Amino acid sequence: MIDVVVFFFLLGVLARLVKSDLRLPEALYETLSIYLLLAIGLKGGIELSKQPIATLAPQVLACLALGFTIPFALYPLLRALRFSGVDAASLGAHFGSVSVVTFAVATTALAREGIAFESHAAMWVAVMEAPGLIAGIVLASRARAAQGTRVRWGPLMHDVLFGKSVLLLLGGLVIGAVAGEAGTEPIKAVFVDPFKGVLALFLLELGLVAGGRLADLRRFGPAVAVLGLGVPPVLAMAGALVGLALGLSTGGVALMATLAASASYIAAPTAMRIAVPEANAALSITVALGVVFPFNIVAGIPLYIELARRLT
Amino acid sequence: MIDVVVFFFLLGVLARLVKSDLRLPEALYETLSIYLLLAIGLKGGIELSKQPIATLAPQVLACLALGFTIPFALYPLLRALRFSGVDAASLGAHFGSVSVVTFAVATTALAREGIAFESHAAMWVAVMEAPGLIAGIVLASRARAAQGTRVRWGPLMHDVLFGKSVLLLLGGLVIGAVAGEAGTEPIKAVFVDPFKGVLALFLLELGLVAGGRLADLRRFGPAVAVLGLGVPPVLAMAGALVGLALGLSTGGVALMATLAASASYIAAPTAMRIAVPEANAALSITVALGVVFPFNIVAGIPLYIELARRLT
Amino acid sequence: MIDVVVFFFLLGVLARLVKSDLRLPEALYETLSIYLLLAIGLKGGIELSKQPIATLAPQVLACLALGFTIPFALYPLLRALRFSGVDAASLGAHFGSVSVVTFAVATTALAREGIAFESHAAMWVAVMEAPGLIAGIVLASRARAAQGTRVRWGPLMHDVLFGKSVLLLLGGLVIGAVAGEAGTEPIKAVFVDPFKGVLALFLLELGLVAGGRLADLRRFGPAVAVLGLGVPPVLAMAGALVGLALGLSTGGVALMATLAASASYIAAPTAMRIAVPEANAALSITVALGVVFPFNIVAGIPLYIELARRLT
Amino acid sequence: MTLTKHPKTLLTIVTEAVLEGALLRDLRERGAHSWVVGEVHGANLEGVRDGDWEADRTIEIKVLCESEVADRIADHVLHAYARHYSMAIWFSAVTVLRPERY
Amino acid sequence: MTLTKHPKTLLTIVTEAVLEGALLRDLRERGAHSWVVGEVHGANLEGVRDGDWEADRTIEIKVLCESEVADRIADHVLHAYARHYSMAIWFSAVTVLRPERY
Amino acid sequence: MTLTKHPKTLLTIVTEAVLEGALLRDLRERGAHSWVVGEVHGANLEGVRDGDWEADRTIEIKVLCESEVADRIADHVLHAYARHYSMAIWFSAVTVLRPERY
Ligand SMILES: Nc1ncnc2c1ncn2[C@@H]1O[C@H](COP(=O)(O)O)[C@@H](O)[C@H]1O
Ligand SMILES: Nc1ncnc2c1ncn2[C@@H]1O[C@H](COP(=O)(O)O)[C@@H](O)[C@H]1O
Ligand SMILES: Nc1ncnc2c1ncn2[C@@H]1O[C@H](COP(=O)(O)O)[C@@H](O)[C@H]1O
Ligand code: NA
Ligand code: NA
Ligand code: NA
Repeated sequence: MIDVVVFFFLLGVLARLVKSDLRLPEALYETLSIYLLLAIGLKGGIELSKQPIATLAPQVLACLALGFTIPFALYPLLRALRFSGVDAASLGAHFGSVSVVTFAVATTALAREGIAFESHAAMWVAVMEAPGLIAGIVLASRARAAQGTRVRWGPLMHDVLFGKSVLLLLGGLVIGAVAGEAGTEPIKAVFVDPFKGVLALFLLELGLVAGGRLADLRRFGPAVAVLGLGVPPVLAMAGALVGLALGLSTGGVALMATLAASASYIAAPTAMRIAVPEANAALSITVALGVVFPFNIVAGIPLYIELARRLT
Repeated sequence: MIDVVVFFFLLGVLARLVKSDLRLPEALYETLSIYLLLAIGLKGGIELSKQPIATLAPQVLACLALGFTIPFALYPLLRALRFSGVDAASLGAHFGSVSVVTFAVATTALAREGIAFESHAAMWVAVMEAPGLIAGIVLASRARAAQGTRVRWGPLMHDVLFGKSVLLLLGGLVIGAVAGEAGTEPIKAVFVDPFKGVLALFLLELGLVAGGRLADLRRFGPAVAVLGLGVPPVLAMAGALVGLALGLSTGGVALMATLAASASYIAAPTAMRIAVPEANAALSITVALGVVFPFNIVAGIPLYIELARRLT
Repeated sequence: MIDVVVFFFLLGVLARLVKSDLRLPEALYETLSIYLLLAIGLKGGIELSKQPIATLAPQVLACLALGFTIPFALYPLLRALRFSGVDAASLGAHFGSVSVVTFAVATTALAREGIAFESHAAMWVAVMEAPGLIAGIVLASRARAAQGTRVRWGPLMHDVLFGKSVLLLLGGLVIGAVAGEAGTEPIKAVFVDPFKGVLALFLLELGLVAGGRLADLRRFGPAVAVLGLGVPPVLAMAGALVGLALGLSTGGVALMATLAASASYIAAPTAMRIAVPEANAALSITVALGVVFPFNIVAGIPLYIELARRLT
Repeated sequence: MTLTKHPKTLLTIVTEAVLEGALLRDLRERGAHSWVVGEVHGANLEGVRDGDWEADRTIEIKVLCESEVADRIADHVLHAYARHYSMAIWFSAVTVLRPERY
Repeated sequence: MTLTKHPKTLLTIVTEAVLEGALLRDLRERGAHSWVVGEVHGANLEGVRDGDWEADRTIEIKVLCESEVADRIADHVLHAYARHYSMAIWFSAVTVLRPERY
Repeated sequence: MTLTKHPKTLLTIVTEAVLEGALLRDLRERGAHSWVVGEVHGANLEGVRDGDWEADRTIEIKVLCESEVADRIADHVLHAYARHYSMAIWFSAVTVLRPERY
């Protein structure tokens, strides 16, 4: 049975397809996104306080490596699909980074099926946001080395590391860890109970945006569809294996698979627009939001959970 | 005892009358309106799943007919009150369509008094949004036939049927019906529990807008007051009789009376502005939001409930 | 142990210090502020209905007097610190008026420590908003008497008394008092349970704004730091004594101290910008929001509670 | 430094937001390649803004184009909508660097 | 096609939002029939926007009118507010089709 | 009443919001003292607005300055960004009352 939040996504897609005038105010979208990041961080942080640091270090390293490797692994494939060097780099960055909402949907799916997962998993999300972007920028600067354009790494690293996603996730994690279960009790009515309802609203908004991207799909031809539907399962498999190697629980393996398979549509587009302006922004966002995101939400996550079940 | 949400409306009116600088951000207003439509739809949908379709068909037909008839019935009266043809058509459309917030206030009033009503009533709202608008446009094109202006029905019908009100109500209904009680459980903390508090905030906003319209009241003269106070009870009686004929419960009859008596101030103004631009938009909105809405909220709904009690 | 909401404030400050791109949409800020005012008012109003009016009169008078006196008492001190006449008047007005969020943080701190306080305390806030502003304007017009600029008191008094803060606080109080415990029950899920979580979000926003003001601190030199850290404890002492004289509970004394020590950063800046445009607006806001507010939130409130404990 | 600049016309239309869809279609049909839309509000003596209400918002559309295109658009818009809709239209002479784009 | 156009002045005032009410009163008193207001923000080197703070928002008022009316308004506004408030004012020559309206 | 007015140039740049920080730095380095930024959106035939998406917002920057400063800025901006970013730039001749400020 499809999760109720997925229906909200489909409603948004439908609204766009029938050219309804429905749109969510930009301020609501921003608010929902701030809320989700903080809430995910807090939830993870509360559990983090109970964790010995030693068990976390290998996970952090593995997440960093996984995110950084994905763009390099995808690059030859993307070039083979006839994408230009910079486009291949940018697409790789989108896949290397992660989608927080996809992660959130996966956690609610796990909760619904009663599958436990590492409760500090939010930390993985925070750690996996940046490495893929950096790898993408490295690839892009190699691709255009001939042109002599230089990357200004300083401001770029700053924007990636102190961007709002990482900041709110880590901020929430630290607040949750320091304040603990008891300290965060009085704010649970805002940051815990409404989580899934807020996620539903956010998916409605993402449905509207993704629906708007479907029109672009035709423009970019079949390579985009192949890419968007073919790559996530492969990355999920890689993620699942990393999870296995780390000795994660079934839920943890499913989440690691989901993170690997998800493509960023918030941090990556902005970072690539600034660092790799020659790349086709519409192409990357169409893949990430118009194909990969819907695929993961509707079909991918159940698959990855099943995969994790079999592997663990 | 007046319901607490009504006090929020009065606070809004007061703020405008004393020329306070209080205003709600537009994004909040839009968010609240999206929320209410989805929440009403969801609540209705959950119950809809338990309903045999056969009992619904006559209700849908009756709602369509009621909404479509109201503008035609009011037209001669409005002409007699010396409104121009297009203004009479536009006013009729506002009365023929419905106000979702008035409906919401009526449901909370019924809940407070412990009067049961058909829990799929949200469907009636969704069905009654459009027919009155279509009737109004028909009347307007007859009124100006001499001028030879042609109505472009295609885009108009599209805008009415896929407008955000109908889309969110129906979307909520379908999601509620498909996901059912259990499936929607995790989003209740957002879409059910806060409903009345959100309604209070929305009424504060509507009080501000309605208060701003009071100044216009004088401009339009006594005909507007006569209209705004005289027509709703008559329409309520018609609605109640339709409800009786359908064999609805006491609460159902009260809701049908309320829907008939309510005037649209969201869908109708936009639709009329596009389809009947010669009509005086300020006139219709002053009637719908400056007179009919406050009357229904403060005095009408208790009356219609009493009416339903006596009739059933 | 620091209250969790304070961590959100610090996260906001940090985000600004590391130049993160995190910003809350303006509409969210406005929404949170409307919410807090209404919620504080409502909570106070519910209790107010249980109160004999006679006990309230002396409290109202004392609050009026306290707010009005503060600017006059601070004026010579500020002049001695070499602030110009109009700047001294404007700074005085900021201190004479109050910060609703500081009040809210104090109430949650009291609740956490299990210290009772007068539940109609919201009324004190509403009453203390305006007198300090009026005193500041009086002082400013005396300071510039030579220049012959005349104050237009009519519009000024209107803006202060019907400004959104006073209107929402008083509106909430009256609604709470009239509807009572039972009448407000159905809106508790919005106006009571999420209160502290919403406060946390608001503090995140205020942290961002306060963090942005820290850069200005250096510009204004050490006098500003002296002022912002030195004045609040002194005013707190004055407020505590007033509370004692009124025979308030321990919590009530702490709240009265907090109100006196807090500086307005919403009503005062706007009122001063209009009434005393020659005053340096950046100076006052830097003191109120960049120094006084963080000091009170982090260190002041625990101090004032301790003070109240010793005095009562 | 002096750049070579080319004269163009900037057409500004301030009108009701409900017209946005229709106007943009008209613009395109009459030769405008691109445009930019901003949200604004009128205001009355009391300082109360309009735009509080959904059906009551105001937009400002700007089109940078050839003078003839601007004329064609303005002429059409004036005849098609100005009678029944609030509307202010003005033309400004401006210069651009890449004339082939507008 | 060439339309008959009539010269008017477009007066633009960028200033603090707290002045909105007062300015619109002044405009009306000096002969402006209508105007349009937009919300904008200034920005500093760090790219940090002002306008984060309520008392710190910026508006842009545009009035299309006769040159004399624009002068009257600008002269008053400059003397009444420019000393203590942030303010930028400029005049543009524009043309319109319905000169009687402005 | 006729005021003494001084000619200046108003430079308008409509471009992607991600460039805001970089552009404002460039402006300042090339002699602009101040500027004003507004949020706008482009729109396509279906009336669907862009700007729905964070990486996809559009801003309008206006700088009132000396003609040479405007040229310097426009020249730089065109060469540094116009190849890869959406961008429209135009110059308007305007007049001001306090020429020393711009
Ligand atoms: N003289 C003017 N200057 C600037 N804006 C105007 C002027 N006249 C009208 N407008 C704007 O254009 C819109 C339509 O004007 P109207 O047709 O006069 O109702 C209104 O929203 C005004 O804000
Ligand atoms: N040269 C300029 N070009 C464009 N806008 C300006 C200029 N100077 C000032 N402004 C705007 O006008 C407002 C007041 O400017 P000021 O009086 O210089 O603080 C500020 O918010 C600026 O955004
Ligand atoms: N002719 C035009 N008139 C007004 N705005 C334009 C024009 N051309 C482009 N723009 C705006 O400038 C931005 C960049 O344009 P472009 O480089 O053509 O994608 C777009 O967001 C448009 O909204
Ligand atoms: Na990924
Ligand atoms: Na009706
Ligand atoms: Na104070």
